[in-house]
Amino acid sequence: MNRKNIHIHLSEAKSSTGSLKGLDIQIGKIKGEQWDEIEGPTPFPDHTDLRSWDRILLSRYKPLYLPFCDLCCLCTYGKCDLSGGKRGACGISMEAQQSRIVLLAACIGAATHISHGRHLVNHLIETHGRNTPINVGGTNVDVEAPMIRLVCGIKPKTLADLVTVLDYLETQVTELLAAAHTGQESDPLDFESKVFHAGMLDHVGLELADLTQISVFDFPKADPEAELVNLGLGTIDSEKPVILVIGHNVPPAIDIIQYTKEHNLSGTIEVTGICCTAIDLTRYDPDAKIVGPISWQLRYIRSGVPDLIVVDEQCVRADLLIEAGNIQAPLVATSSKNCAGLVDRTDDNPDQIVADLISGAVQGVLILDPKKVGEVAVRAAIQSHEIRKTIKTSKIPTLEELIEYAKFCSGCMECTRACPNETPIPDAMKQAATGDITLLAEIYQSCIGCGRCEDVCNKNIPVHNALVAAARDIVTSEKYTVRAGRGAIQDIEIREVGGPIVLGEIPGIVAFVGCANFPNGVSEVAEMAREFAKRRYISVASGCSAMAIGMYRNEDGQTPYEEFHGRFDAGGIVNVGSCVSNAHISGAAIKIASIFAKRNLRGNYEEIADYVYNRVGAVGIAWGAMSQKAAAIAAGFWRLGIPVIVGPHGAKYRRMLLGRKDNEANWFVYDTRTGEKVQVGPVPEHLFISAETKEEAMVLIAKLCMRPNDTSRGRSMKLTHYIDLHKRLYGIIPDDIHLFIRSSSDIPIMMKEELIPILKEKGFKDQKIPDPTLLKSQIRTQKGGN
Amino acid sequence: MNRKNIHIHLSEAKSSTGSLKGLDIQIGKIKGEQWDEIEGPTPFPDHTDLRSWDRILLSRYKPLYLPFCDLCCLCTYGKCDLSGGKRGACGISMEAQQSRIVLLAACIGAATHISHGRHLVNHLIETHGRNTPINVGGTNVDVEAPMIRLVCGIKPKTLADLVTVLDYLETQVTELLAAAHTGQESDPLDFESKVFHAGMLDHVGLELADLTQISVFDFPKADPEAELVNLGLGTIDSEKPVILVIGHNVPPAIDIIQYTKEHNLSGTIEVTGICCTAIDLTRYDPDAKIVGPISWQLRYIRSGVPDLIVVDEQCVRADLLIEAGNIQAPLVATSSKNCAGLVDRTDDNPDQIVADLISGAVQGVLILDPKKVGEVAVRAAIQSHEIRKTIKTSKIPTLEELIEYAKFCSGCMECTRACPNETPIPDAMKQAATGDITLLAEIYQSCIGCGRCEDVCNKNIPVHNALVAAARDIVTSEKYTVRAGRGAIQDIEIREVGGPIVLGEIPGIVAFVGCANFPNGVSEVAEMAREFAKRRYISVASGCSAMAIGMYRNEDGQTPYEEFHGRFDAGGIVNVGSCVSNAHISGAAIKIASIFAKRNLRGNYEEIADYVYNRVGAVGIAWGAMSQKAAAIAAGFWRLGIPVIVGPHGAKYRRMLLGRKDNEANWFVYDTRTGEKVQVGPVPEHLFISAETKEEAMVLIAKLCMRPNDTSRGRSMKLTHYIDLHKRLYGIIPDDIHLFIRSSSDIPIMMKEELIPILKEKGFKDQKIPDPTLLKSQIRTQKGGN
Amino acid sequence: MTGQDPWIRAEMGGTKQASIISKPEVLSALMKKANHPIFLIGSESITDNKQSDLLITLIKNLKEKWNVPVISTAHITGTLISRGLVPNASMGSMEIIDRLCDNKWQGLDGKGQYDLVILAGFSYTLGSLLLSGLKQCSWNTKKISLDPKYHPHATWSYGNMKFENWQKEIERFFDIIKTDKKNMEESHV
Amino acid sequence: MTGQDPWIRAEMGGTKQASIISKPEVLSALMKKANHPIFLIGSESITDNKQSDLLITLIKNLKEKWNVPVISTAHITGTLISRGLVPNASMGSMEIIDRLCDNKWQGLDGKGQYDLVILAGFSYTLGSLLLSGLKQCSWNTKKISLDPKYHPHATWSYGNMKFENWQKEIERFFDIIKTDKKNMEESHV
Repeated sequence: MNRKNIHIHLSEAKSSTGSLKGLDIQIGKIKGEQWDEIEGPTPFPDHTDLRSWDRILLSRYKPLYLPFCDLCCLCTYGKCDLSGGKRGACGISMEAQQSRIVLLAACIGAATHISHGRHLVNHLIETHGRNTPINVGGTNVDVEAPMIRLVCGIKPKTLADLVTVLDYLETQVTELLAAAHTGQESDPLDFESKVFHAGMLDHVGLELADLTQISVFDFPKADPEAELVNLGLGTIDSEKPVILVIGHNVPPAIDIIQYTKEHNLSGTIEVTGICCTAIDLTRYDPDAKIVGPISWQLRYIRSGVPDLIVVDEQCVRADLLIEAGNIQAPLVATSSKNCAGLVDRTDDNPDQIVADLISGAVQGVLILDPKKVGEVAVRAAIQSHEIRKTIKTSKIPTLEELIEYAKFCSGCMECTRACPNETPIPDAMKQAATGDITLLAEIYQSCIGCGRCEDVCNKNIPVHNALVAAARDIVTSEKYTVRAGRGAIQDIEIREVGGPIVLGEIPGIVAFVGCANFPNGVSEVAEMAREFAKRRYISVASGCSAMAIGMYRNEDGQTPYEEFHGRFDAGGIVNVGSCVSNAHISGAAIKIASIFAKRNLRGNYEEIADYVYNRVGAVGIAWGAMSQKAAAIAAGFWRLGIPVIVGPHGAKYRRMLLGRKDNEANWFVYDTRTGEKVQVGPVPEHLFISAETKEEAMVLIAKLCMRPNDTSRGRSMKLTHYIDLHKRLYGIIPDDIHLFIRSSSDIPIMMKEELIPILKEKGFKDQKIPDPTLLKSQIRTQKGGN
Repeated sequence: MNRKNIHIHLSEAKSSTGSLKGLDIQIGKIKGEQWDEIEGPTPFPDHTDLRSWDRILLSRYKPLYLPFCDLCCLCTYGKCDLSGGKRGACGISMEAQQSRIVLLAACIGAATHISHGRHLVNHLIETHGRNTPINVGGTNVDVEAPMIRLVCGIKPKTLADLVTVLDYLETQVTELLAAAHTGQESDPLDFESKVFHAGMLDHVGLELADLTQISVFDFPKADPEAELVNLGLGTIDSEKPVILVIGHNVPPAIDIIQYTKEHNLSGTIEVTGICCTAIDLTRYDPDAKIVGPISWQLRYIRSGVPDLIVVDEQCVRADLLIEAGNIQAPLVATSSKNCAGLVDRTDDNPDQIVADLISGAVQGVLILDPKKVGEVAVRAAIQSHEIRKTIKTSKIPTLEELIEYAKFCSGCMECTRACPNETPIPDAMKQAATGDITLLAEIYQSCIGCGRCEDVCNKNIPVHNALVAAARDIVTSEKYTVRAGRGAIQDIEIREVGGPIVLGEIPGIVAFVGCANFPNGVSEVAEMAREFAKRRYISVASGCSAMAIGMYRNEDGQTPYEEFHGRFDAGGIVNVGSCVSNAHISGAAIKIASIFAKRNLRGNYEEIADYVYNRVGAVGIAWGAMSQKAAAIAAGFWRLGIPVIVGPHGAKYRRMLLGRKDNEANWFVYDTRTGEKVQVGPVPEHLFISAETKEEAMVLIAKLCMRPNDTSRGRSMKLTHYIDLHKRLYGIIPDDIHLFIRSSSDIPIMMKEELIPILKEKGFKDQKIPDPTLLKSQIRTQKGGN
Repeated sequence: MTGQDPWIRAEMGGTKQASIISKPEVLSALMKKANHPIFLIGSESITDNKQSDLLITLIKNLKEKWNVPVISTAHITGTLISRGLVPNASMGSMEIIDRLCDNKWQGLDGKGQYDLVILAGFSYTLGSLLLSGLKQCSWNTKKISLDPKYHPHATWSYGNMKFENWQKEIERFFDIIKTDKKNMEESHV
Repeated sequence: MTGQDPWIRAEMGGTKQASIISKPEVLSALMKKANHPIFLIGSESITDNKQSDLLITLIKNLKEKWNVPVISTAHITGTLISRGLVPNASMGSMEIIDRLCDNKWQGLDGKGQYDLVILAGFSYTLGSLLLSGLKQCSWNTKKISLDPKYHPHATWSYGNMKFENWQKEIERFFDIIKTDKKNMEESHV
């Protein structure tokens, strides 16, 4: 536990109290007396401090491993074949190896966000000062940092306070990563427990990063009415110089806007973005334009529209320098994590850098100073635009060229075999060769833009470009809106929905998170979000999923953000922001415990997670998640007892956490009032599961929103949605409803006739509804005992 | 750069100077005025601060990638086939992917050591106080922390000062790990530069950890005459209760010794150890016994000798709980990194824990308090010994049983195909079935104890046990000595050898490091170390390699530690200690620059690395390295310009750093006196290379010790060894000597007749010897320029 | 050996790879040897592609002939019923694999764990992972993939085949089923 | 397909695996097609095992017949010379692979990069890595492994064979070399 900065003894500093206070903040100490909440048992926890909680969850939700291959290749003892019960040279089993890989992924993911947070905090302390106050919602948000309060047991007031949090996070990530070293840990569940810890740290890191940027850049502050911003390739005016920003770290992009403002260039330049930098930029300037999610990189660049590309970190293609070169657009790399082999020009004169980029002396530069990036990018983009106007830079073939290309296709199937979605490209090419591009255009809709098809084509057909060419009409009509990321949820919103949620009367919170590796394009996420908003669940979204939801128009021409309200309330579609804004979703769950139920947050993880698990009907959907960051984010939800559903490709995370509804004995809680063990049924049934289709996912969402604490009224509402969706999407009534009906009052009134015969057949018996907990320590009659 | 704790403004703390001083130490600040050395350009560097130095090295030593497989399987976009120039779905190339995996390994390795350091510092601050002084050699060592001074630019005085260093290391490791996330970095050399950074951080972590334990536990303090301690299975008295400690974190083992001392049990209990915990324990108590290196785990446990096993972290088999169970020895896990699925009994009464272990109610426990481990281990071992005396616990078959087993062998070759060393087990079994166990016993000598043979045997023959049985006589005669780890090198030693080393008159420093995954058992390392000690190089050793060297007796019955002195001087064999003691080896190189050449260390990495690279003829040999830690340690040497040779299995690290002696233009330096570019030949030729045989390694060692700064006298001595070894081991004279002879005075006198004709044929011409540097900033005539 | 390469090329197998179902007699022999088989049918079995009809007929045949219970994964039960195939249960693909990994599971019929698992109708990627998971947790259970794409993680799999060839194979299998007599000698696999 | 499994079982190949040298004519055809071949011989060629003699004879034959330059890796040059084989150069295994990966390297003879690389006498593990490295950096160079253990990363490799069978194959190759006439029609590989 990293509390070194807090152990200052008054006797060692014989000075006035006034000056001591100042010093306290300076070194990261948060004074207890500013906060009257009692400190819980686990401020700044090591993973062993919460291991018993993890084991409670893991005894119910057991790992199912789906190895990516039979081998371990992590050390030079190997490679080792672990199949069929064999152990590696270090003694490791297949199960432990799989969970070790999950730990590695979760550590990388957490490190990515934490390092991003460290970068933001250091940079903004430098530019704005250590005492810059944290402000995420003014008077509307009193619980400003629920994750940090919960995990660290401190209440951060300024940027400087966040440094203590970062120190803790980095210590912990380093320790977890160390556990992935060859040898050592042998127990799969202990690896899983470490995964949960990484996930929890990740959410602290997410919160820290978003608090920082909201506070300093004055992003929407918990604003349900944040502006609608433009989204889609069709919204870009390519007559102007166009800058493309890609990645997850917004300061350089903000300094681009700043430079245009300071030099009266606002409105004369299109600043367009892909991925989270785009989202965060529109939180700063609603005139910036979001091109689309991560998978839009190749198609947009190859369109030739961007005159200059600024790339920062995280989800950015590793071949951007090549792609930028192909359309003669200079590239500016801005992150130490992604130096791209470029010469570091941070200390050079901007005039010289711009000249070198424009003359083609260099194809790209590395600039680690965001302010200088702002100047160089704008000036070079203006000049680049002038030059590029006169040359053809688009790589997208014309219809005639496309047909010629298609004629080359030999139908060898290599493209399909390389395509993550196994799209029938050869069939489409065959058709295209006859002049009919319908099927190719259809494939564009499920293309995730990876470009692997091109690498394997024996005939050197630019397959990806061909798809984009075929879908030209679709592409140019991509004009949508998305509500700018609002940030946190207001305390008052929590106060209003807390009751309906924990009683089950708002049937659930459904969080659409993660990226764009969907089996069927972005449309499925929009469809799901709308379905649940219409059913008066609270739909929440972030990152590329928030964009995906926006890429839809209803029969009235409205995007979902126009169709539904943005309040954290029944029937809303709430865009919290970028990936780091995911912390507001877990934060909202925590705030229900804190604000609505008045539980202490401070260093009190276990109790709060138990509360959320038993009472808050929230589910995460990472329909197209592909990265290590997504693994860490999911793990942070798991430890809070919030189930996560992934798409079919999510099975490649190699490990599910599944409950077994057929083992009735698993599904009990203690009644806090009596200590009695009460059977409550499989609610929620799973903690992490991959759904094969969106239909399966939708039914799972409805099902996994049930919680032991649901009132009969709440449960009957949740059951109505579950049964209704199951009937509609599966075509039959579910066979497990008897597990969720605790008494006849749980039965949805409109379904009574249909359900009662089934329940009778299944041998249904009345059960009482307890005040549920999994923690013996929460039983009131023996409070304090164990 | 993580310097947050240093920025305290006096104005903000209006108190007396006295109390301010106290506060300074409290928060990790190191007061500049205590140290009059000028601060160099890169205290607490980010990796981009040293990227240009890395690129200088990497432009000369280019990566050769040897992929372990064609695929990338790190995210759910994949798996992706990267062979034949194909790129992954994220755009990554095969080269970048390989270097990314190397980065991941180096991060895991560095994290392991840093986390170990954090654990030690936290624990010992708790038990001994924040102000515990750092003392690694009393008055003999003034430069107490060369790595920390060099990298961080601070001079640590107490344990508390090390906390600032840890914060920095963890921040940096987290950032590097983040760069391994899917997407982002595209340039292989930028990944490699990050690998170098991870290596540098690793050495800081190593130094910090060893400084801490030397200071607090009063280990030998830079003592060339540290005691000789017992090594080998044959040295153990199994009539006494035997405790086995395994791992890398010594506090629990020390508390075992402490407990026996406090309870008058000294001498009645055998405390035996494997791996670095064993080494560090003998630094504390020379009566403890080292069983052997990492690969001795299975054979020793299965012998049935240990009555109780205490396991901490790092290189410990992941199946110890099973192995311990098989011999009915209780197991105590002591590290959060390795919880082994055991119940955490840290807060329980020792009586109850001992009772549970002895009754068999539990097979093992997790105890995170070293002191409690000490008590439980000793008490349980005594009782366990009593019980185990009466039962057969050895798993090693008798000769008769062995022959029976051997008869089952069908010669299917699966064991050979699973063996990392491809040993001819079926041939040996065939022979053994006839009663002749010679070949089996021979295989024991090259067995690395992984046990994979047993998993694949179709006939369920306990193959590993059979090898040990066949080698029973060898095993029981394993009685050797090793000098206890001495820790740092004294300043005076450096002062004395500095000149001879940088002039080349001591022909080199050869460091044998890393673990026991050798192709031909431990004997090869001993052979190499003796060869170079006899040739009056300085042989240095650490960890399992230090043990391996001890496992040899010369014709006079002496072990190498008895045969050779332990001073850091020509002809010595110097055991610095455990893995973390490796920092004393890099530290010694740095101290030559500091103490002998009086260069400033403080935050002055680039200049010092340039000094070491051009002047200090040091080479690392990690003959059996297998882990991520070894990768990090090697990387730390690379950044200092110290080449590392690995054994043939080391090629599985997937990436070499090779120079090309045939490209003459590559091999220049600047003469600091004139700025002139001078050709100096390929010295050293490679930075990282796998040798196929020990003979190749020995010739490489001699060759890679050459440096541009060698005087003619020094160079001729180095050449003598190189040519002599080449002739003896290769059977021919090397074909590249002309590249190393700069003038006729470089020619070894005794070889003149032989060499001059060759040189004439090759067209040799005189070159001058510069005052070498690779840094333009070091050129005196334009000092300060670039 | 193109037919025996993993369909998605990066899907490497392991040290043990599926044997090829070289002729319908193999399939028939495998079915006869099984004591307790089960069939998992995935969501692609109802997509519009030309394999669907044949697959559904195949499953019906197996069900009728050997009384193989069928579990439909995902959301397809209703559609299957409407096409004349009534699955014995509907369960998520992860849920059923999880149960097949539990040696205490008593099966749909209470008769204990299954010894033969047949899969068809899954996307190749998901199918691979399901087979890999099964292989890992239940090494000795026989796993058959019936899709015309080679699945190295199965015990037996069709090679990569064109639809037409696969169709012929399956139709020949129907013939065998029809002409099969109870007293016919068991062919050996 | 035991003969075509990687010898060390965990040594998975990739999406492209070595073709098997099914008969000595294949080898002979490969040699004839090569414009600029080179032979790398590893340290195991001089160990005591029974393959050594045959391997050295084989290399001598290749050297004599097609003037294939030979590079000995590790420390074995002296021993080879004493056994009548004078290598054209001695170089570390890493050093030679590094040069073979450099398309600017002019070769030992100054005639440019090689188009066929033959390996033998390496431990299986090291051989695999050398072949993998070569495959990666020089996809189009032909790589032949002559050891009797299947190497998936090569372009052509012997399958896993017993010594006796391998010996027969190699001896048949000697016969072909001897009887081979300059005007003999080239066999096609």
